[in-house]
Amino acid sequence: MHIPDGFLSPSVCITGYALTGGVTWQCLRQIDRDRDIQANIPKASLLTAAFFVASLINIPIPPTSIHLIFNGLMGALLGYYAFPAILIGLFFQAVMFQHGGMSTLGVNAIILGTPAIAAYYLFQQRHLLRDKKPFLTTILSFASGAGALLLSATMFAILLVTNISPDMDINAERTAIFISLGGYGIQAVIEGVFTVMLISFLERVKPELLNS
Amino acid sequence: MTNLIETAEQLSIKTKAVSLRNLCFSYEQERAILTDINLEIASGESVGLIGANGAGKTSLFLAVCGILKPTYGEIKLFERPIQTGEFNPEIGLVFQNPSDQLFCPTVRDDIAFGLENIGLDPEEIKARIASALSLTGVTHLAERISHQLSGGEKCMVAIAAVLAMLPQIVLYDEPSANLDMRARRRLIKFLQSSHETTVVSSHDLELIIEVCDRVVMLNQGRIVADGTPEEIMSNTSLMEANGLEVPHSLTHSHRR
Amino acid sequence: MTNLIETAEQLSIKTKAVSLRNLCFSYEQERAILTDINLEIASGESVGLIGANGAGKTSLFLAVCGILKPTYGEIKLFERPIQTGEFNPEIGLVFQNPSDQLFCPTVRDDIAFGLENIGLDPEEIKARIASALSLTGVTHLAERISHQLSGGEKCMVAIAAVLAMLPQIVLYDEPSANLDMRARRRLIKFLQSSHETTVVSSHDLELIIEVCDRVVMLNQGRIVADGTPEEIMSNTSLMEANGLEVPHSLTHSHRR
Amino acid sequence: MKLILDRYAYLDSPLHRWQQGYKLIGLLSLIFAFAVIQNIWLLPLMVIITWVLFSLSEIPVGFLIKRLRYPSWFIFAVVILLPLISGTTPILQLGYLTIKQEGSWQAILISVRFFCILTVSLVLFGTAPFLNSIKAMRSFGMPRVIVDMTLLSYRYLEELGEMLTTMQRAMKLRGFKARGFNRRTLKVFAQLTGSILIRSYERSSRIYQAMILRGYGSQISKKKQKKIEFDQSDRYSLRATITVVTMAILLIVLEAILPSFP
Ligand SMILES: Nc1ncnc2c1ncn2[C@@H]1O[C@H](COP(=O)(O)OP(=O)(O)OP(=O)(O)O)[C@@H](O)[C@H]1O
Ligand SMILES: Nc1ncnc2c1ncn2[C@@H]1O[C@H](COP(=O)(O)OP(=O)(O)OP(=O)(O)O)[C@@H](O)[C@H]1O
Ligand SMILES: [Mg+2]
Ligand SMILES: [Mg+2]
Repeated sequence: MHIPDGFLSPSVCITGYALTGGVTWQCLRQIDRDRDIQANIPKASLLTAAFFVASLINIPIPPTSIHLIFNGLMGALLGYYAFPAILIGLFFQAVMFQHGGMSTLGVNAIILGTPAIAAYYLFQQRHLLRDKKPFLTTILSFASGAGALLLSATMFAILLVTNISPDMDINAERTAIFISLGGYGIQAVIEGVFTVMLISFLERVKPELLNS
Repeated sequence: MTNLIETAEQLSIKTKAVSLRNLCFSYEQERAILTDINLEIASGESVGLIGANGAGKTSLFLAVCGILKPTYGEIKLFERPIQTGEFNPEIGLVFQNPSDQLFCPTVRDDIAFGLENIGLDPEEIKARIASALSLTGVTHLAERISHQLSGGEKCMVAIAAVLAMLPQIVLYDEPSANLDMRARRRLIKFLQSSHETTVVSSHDLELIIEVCDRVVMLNQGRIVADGTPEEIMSNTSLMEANGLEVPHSLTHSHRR
Repeated sequence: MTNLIETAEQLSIKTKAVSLRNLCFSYEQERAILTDINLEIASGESVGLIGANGAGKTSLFLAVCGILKPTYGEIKLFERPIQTGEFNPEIGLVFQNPSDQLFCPTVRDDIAFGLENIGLDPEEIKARIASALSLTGVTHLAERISHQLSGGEKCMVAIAAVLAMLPQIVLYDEPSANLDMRARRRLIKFLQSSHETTVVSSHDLELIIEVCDRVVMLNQGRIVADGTPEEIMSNTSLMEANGLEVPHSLTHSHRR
Repeated sequence: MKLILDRYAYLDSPLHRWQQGYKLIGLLSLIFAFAVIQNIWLLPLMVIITWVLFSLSEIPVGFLIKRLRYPSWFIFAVVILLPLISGTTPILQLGYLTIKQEGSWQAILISVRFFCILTVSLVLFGTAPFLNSIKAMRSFGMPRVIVDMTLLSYRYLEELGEMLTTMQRAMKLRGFKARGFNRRTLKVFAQLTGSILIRSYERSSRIYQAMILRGYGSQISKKKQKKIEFDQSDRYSLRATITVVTMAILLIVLEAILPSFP
């Protein structure tokens, strides 16, 4: 779900960079308030690297296989650090694997990063209830994982289809968006289920990782 | 199941458990990591593999297991060529760092992992877990979270997980690194009593002396010596030429 | 700068480099990890710290450096109480796994990291890097990428990064784990020639015998013995009671 | 995992001699100029500039092709549809399918832009050690937190990649094979990912301790911001940058004044 170079008009690319700058600045302000910023930078960096590596895992879905995006999960685990983490991850991907591109880095960061922040707010809600926590956590994990992906997919599809060609008619655009969202719907479910499984694993083995 | 294995064991008294012929390997085209390795290991033998860092011990193990594809030569286990990239049930590998091998929440899940992969039924799985745990002496850890175990405990659990698959050949890659003496002593006892064909790679030469009845020395991807532990390890010039030192237990008994 | 250190060194001939009084520590309220540790180390001494896995060696080191806050007791370095959670320039710690300590991309960046943090000017930084590299014998690695070094090289670079800060006390946490013999021998040579007050924790008792002139034995967070290496390590009953073994170099010379 | 990006970073070509900070300014502005282009007439010019830069860099063509292979699939999948669904002027009728003119031009435009930008990016990041690129970004006033995080995560990428490879090997050696897609497969992958996250997290706390012990976060280090200055004396890099930026501006101007085609 990375828009490659060459697809978007320069105004969209520049808007993407501007928005990314703004969101990053906001996140950094939040991070600066963090009491443990010194300790959290190594933690966020290592987890950024870990997520990058984990996104290389091939999940087989015959006849093909998919890579997971993990932006909801990153939001849930990293909070405000998730946005810079995603920005850095995208930069690595663009430079090392030619996924996405340098001109579209800003746009891609918005597509994947803002849903991560939304997932963070959502996942925080699990502190609402005292009891019935496991159930609530399951629901929220699923919603964070699947929701973030759907949100990203929607932005991705709309941006791509509306920008690709000035001569396409509205109906064709609408069809194209819905078709691609259908495909991403399946991935969203997988991503949601995966997030549930992973959060429950972490909760069992290393709960500290979730409470920060 | 058990019958089958016993037959295999009886058979294997005559058979070669591992036979490598002209094995060559390199990661990329560049530099050869393993060069023309010829090695035969009889069933039931216990072989130590020694050599400096980067000599190619781990790479050799991975090739024998079928993980790395040799660039040349052939690898046979019990006279059958191995299937590269596939699971070869005859052989098991205990990794250098046990954490690489433990990824399920509890010890029990971890041991069950391999058994579920080969599609055993729950009863059989339960029985195998119990016997692997008791064999390695860690029955009391069954319900613990693997990640939170101490180094020595992790090591024994990793071994249990491999043994539960009932391999006939087990490769141990530096099993005693980071163990304290008590855990190391337990490991030595365990290795001495185990019946499988074993190959142990280690920098801990004292451990090799206690566990193995044959030593193979590797240097820059070539076998440079092969013989009994005493013969090879007390040969000062050979050891030093290959970046090793004669272990204390041998220097003293020879000097005086 | 250099003058100051020399004065300190001259002074410290009489002073205690480390003094721990009634030190207690536990991670959470639960279990005590260190209990009532009393220890004095004179400046220039070289002390070995031994004990089974989980005895509390690493925790003790982290407490002495000011990373972990003791639950009770006091820690003084050169008669001054340390500042917990802050940087204490008198002391440096070489971690068990050098990769944890080489977090900058290249060797040079890594050694510069600490020097930049204490606000030295670029000229001084350059000079210190050069001298730390040559002291540890790894000048040729300066521009290499830390990740691509071999185990032994990483170990020496990690030491160089700590020494560049000119600590008067250096703690080494299992420096020889995972080294092959050649690298280990180089490390021993280096430790024998170093002038700082050193404390070495290790399971490698032969290394302790060669490097240290005093040994402190830890068991379940308590000091159970303190003396010369020969005295302590050849005491079979003491060693075995604490989960250790008499090293080969001592058994043989005593038995015969 | 091998991040072979830096493989040709140590050659000695005109592009390697160009200081990375200056090069970033120059080639990034060129990339943006390329993104601006809508006019078909300018495409040959774009290709020529790209080709000159690439051949000056002395990076082997095979390396470029290998790196183009994967993203090209995505481009291909999208672009192949454009002539069919976009535009009004039919140029060819193939049974039910009508190839339309506007869509076809659009497809060519997108593919060429994509190819040129990608090649220039490869030249930009392939002709210097990746570290220099990150460090150069610091000199553009990138926030400290971001630069620190980038450096630190870059440092551990390959180590964590090896961790993943080793763990996947261990799984395979115990008979794990992702046969089809089911609950168990997904759970195993979740546990694998979780284990990597936990191990990285624990590692980060040791790294943090090591950093504190070398004065990280102490009062002095907070005050002092390290800056890499541009080496003013490097006339060559300066000239190269001015040339390329001028080219970029020229392209944008041409785009604005040339009549559009068709
Ligand atoms: N994935 C890889 N890609 C390229 N080269 C590798 C890779 N893994 C190992 N090597 C190289 O192969 C050689 C042999 O490595 P190997 O790990 O087999 O040695 P070893 O004998 O197990 O060493 P150690 O005692 O340190 O475990 C080394 O020179 C190493 O640098
Ligand atoms: N972060 C932590 N939280 C809770 N307990 C811990 C933590 N780190 C260590 N411990 C516990 O503290 C005890 C002492 O650990 P420590 O690492 O100091 O031992 P050690 O002597 O260094 O052992 P080793 O030889 O394995 O390095 C152990 O029982 C360990 O389980
Ligand atoms: Mg190895
Ligand atoms: Mg320790």
